Amino acid sequence: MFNSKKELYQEMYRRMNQARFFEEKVSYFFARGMVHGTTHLSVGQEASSVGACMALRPDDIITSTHRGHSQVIGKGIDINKMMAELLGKYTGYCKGKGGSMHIADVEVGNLGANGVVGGGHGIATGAALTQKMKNTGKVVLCFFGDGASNEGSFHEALNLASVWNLPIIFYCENNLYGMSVPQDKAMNIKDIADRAKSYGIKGYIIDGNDAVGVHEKMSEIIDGVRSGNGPVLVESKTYRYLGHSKSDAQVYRTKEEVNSWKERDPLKIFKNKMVDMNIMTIDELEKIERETKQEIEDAVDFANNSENPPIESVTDDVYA
Amino acid sequence: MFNSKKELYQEMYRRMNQARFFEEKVSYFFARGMVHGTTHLSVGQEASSVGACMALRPDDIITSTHRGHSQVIGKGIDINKMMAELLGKYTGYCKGKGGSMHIADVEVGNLGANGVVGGGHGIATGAALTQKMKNTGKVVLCFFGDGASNEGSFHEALNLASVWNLPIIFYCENNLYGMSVPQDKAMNIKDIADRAKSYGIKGYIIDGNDAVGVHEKMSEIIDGVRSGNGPVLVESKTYRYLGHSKSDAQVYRTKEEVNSWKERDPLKIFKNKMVDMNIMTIDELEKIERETKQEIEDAVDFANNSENPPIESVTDDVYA
Amino acid sequence: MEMTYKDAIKMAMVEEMRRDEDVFLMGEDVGLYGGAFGVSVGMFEEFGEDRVRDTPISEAVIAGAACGAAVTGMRPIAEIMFMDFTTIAMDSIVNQAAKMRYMFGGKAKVPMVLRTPGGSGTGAAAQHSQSLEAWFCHVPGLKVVVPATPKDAKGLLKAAIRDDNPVMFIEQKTLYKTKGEVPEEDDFIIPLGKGEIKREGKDITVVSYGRMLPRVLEAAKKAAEKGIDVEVVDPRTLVPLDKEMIVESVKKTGKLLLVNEAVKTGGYIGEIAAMVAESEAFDYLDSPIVRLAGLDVPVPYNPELEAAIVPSEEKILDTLIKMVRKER
Amino acid sequence: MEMTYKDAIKMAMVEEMRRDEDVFLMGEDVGLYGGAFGVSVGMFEEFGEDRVRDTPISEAVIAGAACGAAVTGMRPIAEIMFMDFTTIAMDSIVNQAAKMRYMFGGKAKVPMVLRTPGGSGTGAAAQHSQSLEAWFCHVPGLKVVVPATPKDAKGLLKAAIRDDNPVMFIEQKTLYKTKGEVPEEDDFIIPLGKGEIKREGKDITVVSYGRMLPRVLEAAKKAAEKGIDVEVVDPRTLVPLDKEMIVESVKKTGKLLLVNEAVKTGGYIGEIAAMVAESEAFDYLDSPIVRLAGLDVPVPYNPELEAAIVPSEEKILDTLIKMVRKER
Ligand SMILES: Cc1ncc(C[n+]2csc(CCOP(=O)(O)OP(=O)(O)O)c2C)c(N)n1
Ligand SMILES: Cc1ncc(C[n+]2csc(CCOP(=O)(O)OP(=O)(O)O)c2C)c(N)n1
Ligand SMILES: [Mg+2]
Ligand SMILES: [Mg+2]
Repeated sequence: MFNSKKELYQEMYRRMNQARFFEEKVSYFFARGMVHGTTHLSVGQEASSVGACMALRPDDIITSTHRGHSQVIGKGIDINKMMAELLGKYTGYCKGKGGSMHIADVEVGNLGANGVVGGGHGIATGAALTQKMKNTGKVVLCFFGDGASNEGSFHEALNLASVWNLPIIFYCENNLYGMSVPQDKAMNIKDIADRAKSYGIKGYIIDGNDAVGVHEKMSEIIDGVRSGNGPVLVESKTYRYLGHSKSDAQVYRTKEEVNSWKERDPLKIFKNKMVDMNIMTIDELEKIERETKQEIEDAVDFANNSENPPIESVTDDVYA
Repeated sequence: MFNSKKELYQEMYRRMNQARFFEEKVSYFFARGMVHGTTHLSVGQEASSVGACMALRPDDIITSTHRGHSQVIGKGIDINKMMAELLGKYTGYCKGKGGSMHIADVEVGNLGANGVVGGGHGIATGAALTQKMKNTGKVVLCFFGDGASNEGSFHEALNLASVWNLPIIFYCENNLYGMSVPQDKAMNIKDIADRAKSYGIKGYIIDGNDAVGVHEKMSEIIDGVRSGNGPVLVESKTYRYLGHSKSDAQVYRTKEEVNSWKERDPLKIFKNKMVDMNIMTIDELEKIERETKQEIEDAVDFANNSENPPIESVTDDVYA
Repeated sequence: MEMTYKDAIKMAMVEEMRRDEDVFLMGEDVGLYGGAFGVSVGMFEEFGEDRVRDTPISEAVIAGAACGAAVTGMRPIAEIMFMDFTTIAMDSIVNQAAKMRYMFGGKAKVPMVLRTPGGSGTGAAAQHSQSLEAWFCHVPGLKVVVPATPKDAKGLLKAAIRDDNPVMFIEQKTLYKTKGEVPEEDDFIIPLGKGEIKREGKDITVVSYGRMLPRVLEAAKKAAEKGIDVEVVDPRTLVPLDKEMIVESVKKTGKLLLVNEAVKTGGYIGEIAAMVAESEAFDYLDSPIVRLAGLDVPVPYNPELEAAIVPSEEKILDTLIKMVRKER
Repeated sequence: MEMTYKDAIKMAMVEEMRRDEDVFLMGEDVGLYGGAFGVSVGMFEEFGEDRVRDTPISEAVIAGAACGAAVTGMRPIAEIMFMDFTTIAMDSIVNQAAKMRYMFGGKAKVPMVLRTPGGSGTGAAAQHSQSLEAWFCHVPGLKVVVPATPKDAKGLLKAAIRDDNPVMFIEQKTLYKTKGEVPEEDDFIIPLGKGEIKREGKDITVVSYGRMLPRVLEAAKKAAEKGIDVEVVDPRTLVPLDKEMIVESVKKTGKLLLVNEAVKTGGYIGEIAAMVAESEAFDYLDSPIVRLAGLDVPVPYNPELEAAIVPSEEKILDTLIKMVRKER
């Protein structure tokens, strides 16, 4: 897909910035009541999501979550249609019917964000079954959170995927909290990757704030899955900077904790790495930042200039 | 509860025989179409169930399963009321409304068999929560099968019990099959006890055909749970001799396999041990056998002489 | 060809699996064992373990994986061993499969069938005997089918498998061994949403489906001996419902009796009653709409109690006579 | 004292927890965070983490453990954050809690309350906006409550907590911030199963509950200006249902309009329509029973679409006028 490491990393940085700017914009809209409903922002988790997705082939498949903006942008998405969906427009990915929690693009292998915590586990497993039965050579990347790993659906899906030896990566973005509940009040283990043992599959722990590392390790892991080694469980340790959703006073954590993570900001880490490794210059990187920022502004224009769905469309597409 | 080891083992043998004879009788009834519905017999698993239950205090709590006759007999039950329930009589434990799959005696801590595989996990966890909140010193023994350990409810319950540090023993009677499906087609691990790691609790493997061993090990484990060490997962390896339920041609296993397990029959093993250890004589043991056999015959009489529930009772007890 | 309801279901699956390699069967013990009720006996031998898949005891992922397989190009038939256990799969069915297409603005299709047997009468008590079709009928995005005859079972299951939507295909345990004539043609399809008048009559309309239908037909036969001419409508598909057929029948007869096995409160025949009561047929009704349904109790074990909770043939006959003779 | 619906719910919980130490609250983020909708804010501080328990994200065991705690002597209040997620807890609710007493021949009681908010109107789309009360009404052994005012919320929740049966207490998201007078007495209880005539009238009966009730009352007020005298009945408890109050009202007015938010097909107002159509009130009805309900679609995200799927005040008013003036 990419002719060089540099191209790859340029695109990676572009997507991480898209995600960051996209969400900053969405956050701004919500704060001003310009968008309806709620949203779950992944600021701070961009490396984890984008790094992992970019280790996929373009035709591989993902299932995403309620905190899915970085995930679907990582997979590669038309940011205009995504912004339009957030604003409930007819030009959006779901014609205004889905919103933030249901961004999907089935044709290119994005089986959708999910409003139900753990709701994607079964779907991803079934998608992996299709790949195996049709022998497509594709793999499925199933995103979920630390909190989701306590749902029964996690257990059933990992077990089934293992028994059937399906090409799927269960990818847990552990940001230490499920809404307000810290990991240690929701489970009695430190590493979610340890749960792999229950299914006789491999578990991996990765640093989710280091995009380069995520990408490298995930490329390796995905190769194994693609070659028929069966499912794996990957735990990507990361952190969300913002509240759980629109309205969250964050009484459950300290400013210090948040700030300590901000010091390990995934975009900063990546930028430094690129410069240190002599892959990109500061100028090149900043150019990407400017461009993506502009892309987001353009997306806002696109969305703003788009029509609302016609009221009659409300009864469309209940059935095929 | 018992003044001597001998008294204990006498009672243990009595209960194992009760279970065996009870089920042989039930099997006979079903084969002749004299009982309605279906049943799941635990012949071969008596040591596992009775040995574990007898390590409890009489006021401790159990949740039982669809294959629960040995479990509830192990806990100590009025065999007349149990037989009456199997025959759908008004004198039965559930007034004829429950049948084999719902034998319960809530007052003495038997929270009931369950027709839903995995249906007892949550109930047992809640029961353990009560003990903790009320500080009763009681523990809960939650029975389930190897197959049930693949239900989402298993995962959610063990996780919650662990996080809340509840006094509960999750006791998996692994008889190698979930209906027709052998363990290795239903999960990719050899020892279900390994799943304890997912919850940060201890997992134990015991030989479920050796009642003495089960009882000793469980006594130790239960002590720990009672003293506040939190939940544990115990895997009791055992085998069912008969088909899954009433009608099962058992195409999924060989006669040889069944026979090899019969060589390790829990009643035989126990009997030999008692003699070897000079605890009971053959005569004493055989006396127990005769007595329990008679008890079952008496229970059949009791049940046969009992009334059917009056038709009007059909609308009783929907609400308290 | 005469065959059982059970074999008609198998025939539909086998034909569709031969025709379309995207169709496959998954569920607990559906393989070598042939399914808890023996519906799929022999299919494992014909199609192998890739296309007749035993699952662990994990209802949530059975339905969830069916959904995921369907949206990526397969046409799964998933079996949930007893309808009571769909309770464990409700998120997968209701929040995922049923809504995916709509949530995604029409950009997905989910061609899956979820087969599951409902009903009491087998002595299996409260957790193995429910009739929960009303729940699924209340979920836009799902289609719901309850066949009452071997012929309908075959034709409707084939239609369900070929349908591009999630279809709840609700089988009736106590009908599995009943026999009837079944067309052998490979292309015999009964379109979803078309009811059938199982008996024509002019004095009263009875709408019923599933296990209760044979009882209703028996009662209608006996009523005929008493000079009462009963029309029996079997909607067969509950969603989409053949409203027109029901409304037209009621307009003709002026009387409506509804019979189903599910507990009365909140059952689907209540929906049908309400639909008629707000339709143009209202003005043709000359007496109250009567429902005969299961008692509002869990299913008891004792065989007499179990039998007592569902409408009996006598009770149906009695009600027909009273309604036509206008006794209340 | 004037307070919000939300605070009235909290008041009921706090009073009952002070009165009875067996009562406790458990659910996702109900502790320090105070619940997704802030219902329990401050309770953690008063009662501590033993009695206000945060759980992992595990709906099946939340309901299952509540059942187990209840049958062993506690009186748990379990919160499921959105009604949509009761789908994950259905086995615990339906097969276990609801049936335990009956299956055990009356030898158990399960005094638990399951609180969960239903309804659309918050922009949360298809998986966070459903109104699924009809499902629970179809399950013998459960009681089902949907309060529409702060006063009812307090009185009914206290009754639910003191009830010895599993009670589904369905809150209405969009009503959380509405205000009303609430009695402060500790022993203010509204018995389950008693409806309330929220407005007396003689021309037409409207039965409605929950979120739609305020709209119905507004529409009734406007109808009055046009000389139409509307009676509004709020059953408040759906199971057990105050049938008598509804039947009597219809006998008086001869017309029945039913309004709820849930999707129309299979909704609980269908049950009410069927109940009336088979009651003695049938003969008093001078026109079809009309239902205004949610469209048969999943809940869409776009705010205009979202608003369009539920009955509006205008639509209700319009329908009232048409029904009374006998236009069809
Ligand atoms: C089944 C279900 N339960 C509860 C919720 C409400 N909820 C939304 S996000 C969330 C926290 C999820 O935590 P985690 O899985 O760690 O993901 P994160 O939000 O941290 O990315 C909760 C409880 C839900 N959407 N679905
Ligand atoms: C939720 C659920 N799924 C399926 C069944 C049907 N069923 C009854 S017992 C059984 C096998 C259970 O296996 P296991 O847990 O190993 O217990 P065992 O029967 O071996 O004692 C199955 C599939 C059920 N009763 N409940
Ligand atoms: Mg998290
Ligand atoms: Mg087993």
